Amino acid sequence: AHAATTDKKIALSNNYAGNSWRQAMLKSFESVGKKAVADKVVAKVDVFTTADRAVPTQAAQIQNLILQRYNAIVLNASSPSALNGAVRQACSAGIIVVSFDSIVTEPCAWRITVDYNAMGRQQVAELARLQPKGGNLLEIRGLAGTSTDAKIHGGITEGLKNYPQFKVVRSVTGDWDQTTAQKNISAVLPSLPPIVGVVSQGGDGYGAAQAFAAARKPRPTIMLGNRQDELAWWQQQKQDGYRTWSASISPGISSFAFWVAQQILDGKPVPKDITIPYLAFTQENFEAELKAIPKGGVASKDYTQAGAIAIITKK
Amino acid sequence: MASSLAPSVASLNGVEKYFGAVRALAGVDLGVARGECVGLVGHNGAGKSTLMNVLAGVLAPSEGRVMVAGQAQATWSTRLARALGIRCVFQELSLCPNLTVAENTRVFHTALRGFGWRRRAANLVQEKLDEIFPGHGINPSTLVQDLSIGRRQMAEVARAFTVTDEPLALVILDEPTSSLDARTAGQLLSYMRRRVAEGMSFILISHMLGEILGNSDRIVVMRDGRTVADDMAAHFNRDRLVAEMGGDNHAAHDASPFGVVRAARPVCVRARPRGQNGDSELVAHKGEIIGLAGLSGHGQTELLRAIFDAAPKGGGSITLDGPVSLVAGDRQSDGIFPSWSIARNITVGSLKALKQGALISPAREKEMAQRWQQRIRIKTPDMDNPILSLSGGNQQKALFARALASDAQIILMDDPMRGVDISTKLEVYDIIRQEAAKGRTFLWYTTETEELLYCDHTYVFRNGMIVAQLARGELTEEKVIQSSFHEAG
Amino acid sequence: MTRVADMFSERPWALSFFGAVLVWLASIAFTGGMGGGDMLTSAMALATFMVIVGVGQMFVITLGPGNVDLSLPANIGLSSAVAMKVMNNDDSLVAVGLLAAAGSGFAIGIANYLLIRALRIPPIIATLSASFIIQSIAISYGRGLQIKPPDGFADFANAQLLGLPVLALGTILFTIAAAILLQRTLFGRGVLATGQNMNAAHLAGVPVERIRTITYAMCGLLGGLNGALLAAYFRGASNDLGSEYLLASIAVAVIGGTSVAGGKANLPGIWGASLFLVLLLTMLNTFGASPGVRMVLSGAIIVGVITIAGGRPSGR
Amino acid sequence: MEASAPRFGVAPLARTLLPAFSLALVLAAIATLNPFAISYMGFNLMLNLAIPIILATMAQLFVITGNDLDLSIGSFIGFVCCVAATWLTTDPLLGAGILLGSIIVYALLGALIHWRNLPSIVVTLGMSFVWQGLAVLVLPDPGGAAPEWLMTLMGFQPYFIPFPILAAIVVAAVTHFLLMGTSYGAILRASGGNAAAVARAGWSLLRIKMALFALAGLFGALSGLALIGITTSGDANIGSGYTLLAIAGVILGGGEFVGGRVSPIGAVMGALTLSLASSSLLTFMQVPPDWQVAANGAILIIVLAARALINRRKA
Ligand SMILES: Nc1ncnc2c1ncn2[C@@H]1O[C@H](COP(=O)(O)OP(=O)(O)OP(=O)(O)O)[C@@H](O)[C@H]1O
Ligand SMILES: Nc1ncnc2c1ncn2[C@@H]1O[C@H](COP(=O)(O)OP(=O)(O)OP(=O)(O)O)[C@@H](O)[C@H]1O
Ligand SMILES: [Mg+2]
Ligand SMILES: [Mg+2]
Repeated sequence: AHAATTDKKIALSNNYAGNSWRQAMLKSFESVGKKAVADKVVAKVDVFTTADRAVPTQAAQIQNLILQRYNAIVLNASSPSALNGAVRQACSAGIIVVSFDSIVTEPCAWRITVDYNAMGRQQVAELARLQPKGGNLLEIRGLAGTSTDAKIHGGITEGLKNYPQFKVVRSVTGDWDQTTAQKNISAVLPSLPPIVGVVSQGGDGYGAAQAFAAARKPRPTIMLGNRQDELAWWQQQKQDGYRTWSASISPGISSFAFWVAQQILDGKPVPKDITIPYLAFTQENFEAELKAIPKGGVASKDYTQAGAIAIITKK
Repeated sequence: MASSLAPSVASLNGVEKYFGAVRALAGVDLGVARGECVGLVGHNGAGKSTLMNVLAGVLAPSEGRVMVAGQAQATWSTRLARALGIRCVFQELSLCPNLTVAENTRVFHTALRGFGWRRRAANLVQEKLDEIFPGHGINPSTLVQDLSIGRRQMAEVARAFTVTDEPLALVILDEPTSSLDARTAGQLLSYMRRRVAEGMSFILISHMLGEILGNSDRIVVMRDGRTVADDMAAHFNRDRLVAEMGGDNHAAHDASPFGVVRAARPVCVRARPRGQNGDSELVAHKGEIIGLAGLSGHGQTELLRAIFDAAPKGGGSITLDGPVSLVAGDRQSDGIFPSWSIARNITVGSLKALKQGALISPAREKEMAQRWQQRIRIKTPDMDNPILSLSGGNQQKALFARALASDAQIILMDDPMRGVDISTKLEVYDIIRQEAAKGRTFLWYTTETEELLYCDHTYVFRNGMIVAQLARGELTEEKVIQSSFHEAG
Repeated sequence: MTRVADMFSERPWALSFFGAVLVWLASIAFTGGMGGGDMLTSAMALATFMVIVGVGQMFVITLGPGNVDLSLPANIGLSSAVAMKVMNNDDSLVAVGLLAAAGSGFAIGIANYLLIRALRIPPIIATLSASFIIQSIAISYGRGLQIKPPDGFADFANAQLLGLPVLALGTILFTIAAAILLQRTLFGRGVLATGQNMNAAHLAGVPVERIRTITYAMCGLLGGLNGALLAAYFRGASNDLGSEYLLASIAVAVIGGTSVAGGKANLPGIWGASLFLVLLLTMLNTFGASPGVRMVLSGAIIVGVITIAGGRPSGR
Repeated sequence: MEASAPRFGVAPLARTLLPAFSLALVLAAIATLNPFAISYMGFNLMLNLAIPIILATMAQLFVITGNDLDLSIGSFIGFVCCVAATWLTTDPLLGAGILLGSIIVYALLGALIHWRNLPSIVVTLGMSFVWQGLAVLVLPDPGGAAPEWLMTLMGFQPYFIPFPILAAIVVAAVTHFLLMGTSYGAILRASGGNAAAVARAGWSLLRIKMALFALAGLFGALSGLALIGITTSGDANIGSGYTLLAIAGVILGGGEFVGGRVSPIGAVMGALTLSLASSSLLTFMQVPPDWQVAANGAILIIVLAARALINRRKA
């Protein structure tokens, strides 16, 4: 089965490497890719990251990857739509494009993502379980103008329709970044009524907790992501009975995308849209996971070829 | 040529001008007749440039009015002035350094547009340059920033005489010769006389009284924002001019020798120009005043800069001992700090000496500024005023004060008397002599041959090399000119 | 209105304080007076970090047209990781960690200067290129991990005295020292002279290149320290910790009255401008405006404030 | 006859040749690494995203000519993209009207800066938020589609000479003619060299500043249109990287921040150099992922340092 891809070259096009999630994502792709080369599954696996986060830079990168004659480009996109031109050029040059995490809307590309909408709905449901009486909520949004932010926010909004006891009194931008979240929450906290819960998009929960502590406001139920600092904070708070829930997309999705590309090159039928489960932890199981995450890192899960094929064919 | 007979080209009536609390002009009347050259003199800060700026429409007068061809002008602007034939070569350079000479000519003429404008502009200015400064060596397609200061001045003067669709009746020349050497200055002045003979009018401002006496029909003297004398040129001589300007009438050329044997003092500067053939070198003994002569741009400035950069220990072909300071000639680009006060512009050269503990003492700074204001007579109500509020000559005095106030033992002067009035010059000469007597050494590049008479020893430069050296007794203008031109094209 | 304008042209820094008060009043008007004091406290804390880098950037900008340090964000990111790694969650190592952060910032400043001087690269491109290299170093050094500060250090960074952040009080003293450095020392005068006219400064005996070296090194050092303090305040180092300070450091300097043409600097203005920018964010967050509206309003307010009271009519 | 003449003889030549040298250096490096890239198709792929950069650089060039700096050009380009991806497609007349209006806004900004004697850097900093905000309001979620004619234009494949190179030559020729060829261009440059002298000669500095900013707006709009024509779909964050690139392009092309010293042809080559160096060269060099960002910086430094060496030898 490997014969069809042993001479193939696969590239990862990425636009940012500066946080723990992206680092884990790159590491997952690289380690799986390296092993695949060693096993002679594919000929070459390369990773490319642009120097700035600008969209045109990544578009240019894709065009240059076309010139480098890769057979497949695995893509974590800086924009869902603005890379479409470059992606189309790649497709028409006969290159397989597989986008994941931040996906592209161009139909010729494959799209791998988690069900963010469900993640948002589930978050609200969990919060309702922990705070049955309801009350005021603060929402932390992700990077403005991205599809991920729009989907999670949509899920949260839908979820809230089922629980009228909650009211979002303010929403701030957190950019999935603890510093930004802390800064913006600090700015609005003085003017807010008491808050019972924080709905978020992950990565920003620790910053939210710090902002509440700094403003000397009571600690609300903060929905967390799967960063080590978030889970470690949870563990600390747990001692006085604090309960919450955490969810996020696993950085290992890059290794899944790699296998998808390999399968397509191998001539296997692969659906254009694939949804993989998001990674969630509960009061019961988060501590086991916490031990496995490096300090300052993020929870992750690499995919094997077999594991990936199982998910692909299940659809 | 009497002004009462010829019709007046332009006149100013009762013009007053205030800058904040400073009254720069205190009610001035001035008229210029057709075919007349009016010489305008006055001490630094007397108000000459301000008056000309009013006449050219750059500054609006606080009081009074401008009349052109007998008509009072209700609104007055540069554009209107130009349309009525009045042009001005300003004291501070008005060319755009990033443009070529030809393009600068275009800036001067709104009418120079359309196909082929560049060629027409180049021809216009080239023609005038050839006419005024034969042998000028300026290519109209050179960027102004690549020209020496003297050539920039030549280009600007020539530009002022180019004509397209506007008449040319009166040209104001505000210290046009201050950056020119004697030869080119002579070319300009004789051109001016030719045009006067054709019926054009001029106002000529200069601190070189010889130029004024020799080339004007009528002379107006200003002092402290007023005209104090207005008479036929023939009725003036040097002493009367100086007296009217309010200077103490020093006996000029009192260049008494020290009577010191040169070799008796230690050598403190030894410098060889970079391109020097043979073994000539510039040698200065402690306490000497050394002149650097020759046509402008022949390596004098370069040698002074090289000496400055080699300080304090020397290096390369230069040996020297002791700290060095420099008085720049091109004050706009090498001298002043435009957003600082006069005081700060002076003290920047001696900040170490003004420290009290780790910090600069404002009291000492003020004291130093005031001491030099008095010593060198800087005309300002307050040394904390911005340096740009000073007249051109007074800015130059501040640069002198900066160098002299420092602890430098060797003072380099790069044609430093540009725009300094006669009585101040005489004072500065005195100060230089006093300081030399105290043991300071001066290296003085000058384009005014008269000033060489103050020097103990003079080196003449040509093509970046020393071609002659003259001791005080041997120096004559002829010898200097002869060596400057010898074998040169 | 002209009276107001006059006041500002004499004291350019007053303008930014005026703006800060204006947006603060607008926010408490919106909340009906609720939380006004807390707002100021948290604004002071956030403004502190802008002031620290703003001062460094101000000195650099004052060196004259084209001088700017674009490597501050990367510098902050790297230095925060250096500080946190050296401190290793141990309160006894805080001083060493601060020193290490300052050292890394200082080295970055010197590297910037070497690119500018030895290779003759324009500062804007030199510091931009340097920032790319620093980012890579930070990535391979910190691996994007969020490294936590020692508790004592973090608590110190968040401590308050009489409702005022301790860091802000320290930074006020620091700005006073910087003002003295600018106006009353050879170095400061050298910076101002160089910025107005490099040629003239050289000929007036100012050691131009030494001044530029020190200035870039100092800006780098302040960036490094800021990285350590930010990591303590936000309880975690990260590569992106400094990303907002690229524009912010330039903005607080120029809004505060520092001239991009060089040779004119203003220290009180940096505080005013920092408070103005932070309170502006507070106000827009308080209004609960959408991101788009928030950006349009903040931009329009910056332009509006500088137009009303900023310049002076040109003309003769 | 004067001794100073030869000292300056070489400088003007060096000034014009240096940008060309940098460009040649980068092209030579690319040709060595990937000979396949030096082809019709290669230039198309490597350089089509350089077109908007070139146009943005020209916009910045006009502003720098008048001793100002435009920190908003990147977000303005983003705004134009968003307008082009929405109204210009759905309602061309309205879209064109908005673009025209925004160019007028640019001219008015120039007037404001002149009238109140404001530091352009602060005004444009403020405007960068305004344009960015408007872009988000116009296109809250990435998407939209570029007008058909724009995509056709940017995909144009002329005979023999690759379109991006043709476009670069045309832009260079047009701006060179505007600034260096026309008689009013001389006045525009003069205003950067010595504004007082220009005013004394009877020119309106207000009109000059308005003209410079209007030209900046015009070229900024063209840059946005070119960009959206290539990416085919919009994103509010698309232009953010262009502000610094444009400044760097002008400087790399031999321009200076003050004094009205700019070179349109040099700046076009500067922009080409920058976009090739920071994308194609980088991709072809196959640097380990951690050091790719650093490699981008190092390339810039090497290109500029080589320039400086030549400069020193000649001077
Ligand atoms: N922009 C200004 N602001 C304040 N004061 C000024 C300004 N321009 C000129 N002055 C003052 O007006 C007075 C007259 O200056 P002006 O330049 O006319 O003198 P001047 O006769 O041309 O002197 P010089 O021979 O030195 O050129 C001076 O006292 C000067 O300080
Ligand atoms: N001859 C000169 N003419 C004009 N500018 C010069 C000249 N020589 C040097 N400069 C300028 O001044 C700068 C050198 O300044 P300077 O020699 O004062 O440095 P410095 O700080 O004294 O050096 P160091 O610290 O090594 O003593 C150069 O960047 C250059 O731009
Ligand atoms: Mg004068
Ligand atoms: Mg030195």
